[in-house]
Amino acid sequence: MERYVYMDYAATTPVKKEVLEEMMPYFTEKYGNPSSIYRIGRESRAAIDEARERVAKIIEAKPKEIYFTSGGSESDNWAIKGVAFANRDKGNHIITSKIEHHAVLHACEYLEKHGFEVTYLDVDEYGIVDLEQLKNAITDKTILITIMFANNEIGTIQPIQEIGKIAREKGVYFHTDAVQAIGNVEIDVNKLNIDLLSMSAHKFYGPKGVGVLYIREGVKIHPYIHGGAQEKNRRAGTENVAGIVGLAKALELAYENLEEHNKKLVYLRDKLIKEVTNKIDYVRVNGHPEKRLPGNVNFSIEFVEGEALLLSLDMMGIAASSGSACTSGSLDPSHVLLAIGLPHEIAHGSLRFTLGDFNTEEDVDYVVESLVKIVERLREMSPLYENVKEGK
Amino acid sequence: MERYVYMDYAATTPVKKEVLEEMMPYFTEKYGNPSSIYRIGRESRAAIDEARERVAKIIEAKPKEIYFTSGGSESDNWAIKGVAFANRDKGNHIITSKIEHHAVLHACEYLEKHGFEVTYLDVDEYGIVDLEQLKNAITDKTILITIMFANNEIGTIQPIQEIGKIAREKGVYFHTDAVQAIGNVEIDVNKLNIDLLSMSAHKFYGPKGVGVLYIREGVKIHPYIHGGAQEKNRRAGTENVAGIVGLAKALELAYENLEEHNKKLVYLRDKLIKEVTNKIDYVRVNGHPEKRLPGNVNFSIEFVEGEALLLSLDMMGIAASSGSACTSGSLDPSHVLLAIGLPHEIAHGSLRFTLGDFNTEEDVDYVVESLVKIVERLREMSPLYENVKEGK
Amino acid sequence: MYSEKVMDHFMNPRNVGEIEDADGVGQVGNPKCGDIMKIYLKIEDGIIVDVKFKTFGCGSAIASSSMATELIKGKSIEEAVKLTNKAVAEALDGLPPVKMHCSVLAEQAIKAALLDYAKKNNVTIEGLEDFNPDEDPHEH
Amino acid sequence: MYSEKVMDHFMNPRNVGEIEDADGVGQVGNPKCGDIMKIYLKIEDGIIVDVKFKTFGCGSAIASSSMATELIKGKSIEEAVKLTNKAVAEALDGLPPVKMHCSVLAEQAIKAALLDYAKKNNVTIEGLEDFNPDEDPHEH
Ligand SMILES: Cc1ncc(COP(=O)(O)O)c(C=O)c1O
Ligand SMILES: Cc1ncc(COP(=O)(O)O)c(C=O)c1O
Repeated sequence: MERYVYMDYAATTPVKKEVLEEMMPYFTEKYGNPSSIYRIGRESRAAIDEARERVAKIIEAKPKEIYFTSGGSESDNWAIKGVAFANRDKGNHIITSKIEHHAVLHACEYLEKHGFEVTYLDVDEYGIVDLEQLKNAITDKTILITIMFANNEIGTIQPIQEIGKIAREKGVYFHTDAVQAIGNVEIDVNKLNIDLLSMSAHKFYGPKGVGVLYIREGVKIHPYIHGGAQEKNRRAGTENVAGIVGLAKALELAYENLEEHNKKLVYLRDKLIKEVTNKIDYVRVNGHPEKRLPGNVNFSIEFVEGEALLLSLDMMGIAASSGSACTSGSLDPSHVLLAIGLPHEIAHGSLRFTLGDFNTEEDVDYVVESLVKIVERLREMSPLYENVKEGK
Repeated sequence: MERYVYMDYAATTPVKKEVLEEMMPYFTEKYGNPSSIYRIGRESRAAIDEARERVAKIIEAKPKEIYFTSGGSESDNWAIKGVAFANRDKGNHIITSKIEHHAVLHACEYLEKHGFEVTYLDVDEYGIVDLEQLKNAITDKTILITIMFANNEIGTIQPIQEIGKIAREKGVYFHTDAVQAIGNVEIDVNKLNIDLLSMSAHKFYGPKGVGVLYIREGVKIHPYIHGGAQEKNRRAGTENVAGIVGLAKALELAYENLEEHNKKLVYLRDKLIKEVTNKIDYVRVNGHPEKRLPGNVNFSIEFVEGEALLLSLDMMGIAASSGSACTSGSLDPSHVLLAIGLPHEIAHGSLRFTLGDFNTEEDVDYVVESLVKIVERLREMSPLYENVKEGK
Repeated sequence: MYSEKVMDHFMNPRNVGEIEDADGVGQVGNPKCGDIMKIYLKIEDGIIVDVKFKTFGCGSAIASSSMATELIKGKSIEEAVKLTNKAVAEALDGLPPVKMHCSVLAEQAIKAALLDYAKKNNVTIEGLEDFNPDEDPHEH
Repeated sequence: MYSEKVMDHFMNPRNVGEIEDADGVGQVGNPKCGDIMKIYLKIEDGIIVDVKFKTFGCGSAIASSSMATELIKGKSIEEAVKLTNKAVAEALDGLPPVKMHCSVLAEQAIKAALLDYAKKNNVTIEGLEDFNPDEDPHEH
């Protein structure tokens, strides 16, 4: 394999060199337990405190509102279940959307089995939640609204400020899963009225297995992992010091270069969209035309199946992803694609490219060129395409 | 500071060079998401599967019984709450001991607020649970027995095989927090009748923030972190691939050299105990004389306070720990030391040294020499010692 | 994830295409489920002298179609009707558990084509009595 | 965790010891709580001419004792009785929140010693009216 083009940055990212460099000492020399009072313990504690400040600064939070977790899924679970159980006396109703990540949806489903009621808001064809429906859904039993900042599949960015405003006005906590947005969008938790926010380092060139839950001061929430007094008694477990330092560094780097990064990604993204839609017929672009993540491209390529596309791309050294049922082992294609109204058969042919910092214009050219050939080959095999050609 | 002697291996360990080397590629080149179907995704998946096999082999489990978590605390929380809620129809009674780690105790206390009943077994002066009391505590509502393999403070090793046998005979699940035992003791989950077992990599020269929950096939347990289909749908979240690979390598290294490692630690431990008790009066050794972890030494040094000891040791470049209230910010000294019957004033003067692979005989000499001076200095300041000298 | 055989048959599928004057044509699957297989048979004196397929589906669906056509090419109707999904999967050096239904689909597509042949020629083929081409292999 | 001042006063505590013929001795704290402070005062003409302490306790307890004795040495009784725990903590460049009770203990130990002096000499000291040496500083 000569060329390797990674275009699945929404799945995960490599750890940047500068990030790894900052992490390294914490594996070997600076290995002290942050709860220990001797020198190397205090050094670890200081590293975590500093990381907390660095993270807080980026989202305009206070350092004490930043809690380190094991990743986006834990942050989502903690936010949702932690708020739910801590506010049960106030109410048992939660509002979310149909296109959330499974970490949110399955946490909500779990709560439904434990006496909570959940409203799953619809989205329009671009994947944007209906603010009127949201307003109408709120009752005096509503304790939490959890709506993702940007969608992982179709890249659609929600009207977070408006959602935050509605939540604040009604006195309901607002959590947002910002796992895909962080590192791509400016986020000010105060301007946006966000009460809780999830992130995951491996989505922004940090290590896997470390994340953040931002919890606004005063929010009533239970701890989720009980035990030692770490994270101000709210999240037990010896801290992943190297990971936490890496997360902070990666986040800083992301926001140092945000404008440049976004300009480049938008350029490559739009080029990819333009060329693919020009050169391949029966292709549609999913998600919102403007309100979308800079690196996200989501196609539906009719008459071919997503996994077959991915395997073929892989053979040509291209890494991408699909919302096809076949890639997940389930029978149904992505709940997100179905929620925006795609028929099953079209959802099966979905193909997601997510661009990142290491992509080049040549990468895009190579992907376009390869994809044209692959689609041609697969459509030749496809009984559905044959029907179309014959006008059936 | 010329000399640095780390003797707090039970708090955490440095990552071994060989371990870090195996981890490194997974940060940068082999960064694929294990759920992705293209090459670098499959490589990550393969690395995790291999790690699972390596871990399973060491404790005589099946690979599919190994679940990776974010550490010991998550494993304990998952085991206890996951089994409790999944078996609520069968019963609501859990048995544990008074000397468990807080991750176990606080998880149990949380369950007490949610309709469960918990029996906290007493321990004898050496920290060993009373098997008769255990047998008598079991009712037809008992669904889980959770007793730690070895204690983190006093190093006492429980009669795990007998506990497992009792649990099996009564048809009750048996979880053991083996965070301190793993890497120091041979563990065969079948021989010992263990149904669930927690470990944490940073206690055996692996990285912080990654652990294992062993779940015997057939055990009814709920997932704890909901979301993606990782870990056979039982533990969501993008896997900490580097951490998981590091955990497996570290575990292998530990068991490759177990005998040698233990022989050395026992020698150093016994030397430390002998010299300190010879050279300092009014010292007692806590924990069991034989049934104890090879590297654990726990003293109570009368008339001085633990934190003052630690600070003084730190000034001489020695890292140790204490069960004194002052090191934890709470008012009460360690619940473990109180449970074995130490009076508060003696518990406050507790001092734990835990030896590890990088300690030498010179380290022990240096610690003894330093400790003698420190105790002398602190006792000179102590109004309690003055009373003793004067025979009050 | 996939064996080399599967990848080979996916990337270089044998017998792709149509047979204009096929003696039997069978189609199974459903675009909603993400897979459709269509098999064309040319049969002379009870022998499958040619076979072609078209498949919309994932890698293992295409590989299963390709392998299944290879396995029955040149064989008698009696042999072809006995082809099991297990045989297809085994010939591919195995399929992941979640993908076994693809081999079921291939078995059914062949049976559907044979049934079509039987109907057109007004014969009965032993082993097809209980076969229902509309059954959903995902339920297996 | 601790300021340099705290560490300095912990490692090199000033005024450690006893005064044989002390004019006032005060002891506060409880070994069960892990800290006891004992203060000895030598008072001449209403001036604290000498002060010594013995402390069983953590680093900040020892540092607080040392600092407190420094702060009252050479001062009048009136000044000494006004010494607050805040002043002790500030002089140490601050104490961690969970350790503030150590400075309270130091304040109380001095007050207890002054009270002892007052009782022995049958005088009253303004500012000690409400002082109860047995109050637990941990409750603060
Ligand atoms: C016995 C025991 N259980 C559980 C834990 C928790 O492990 P971790 O801090 O890795 O979450 C520890 C260590 O802190 C421990 O010693
Ligand atoms: C939107 C969103 N939320 C949550 C997650 C879960 O994050 P993690 O896999 O790090 O637990 C992801 C990524 O997988 C995501 O894209």
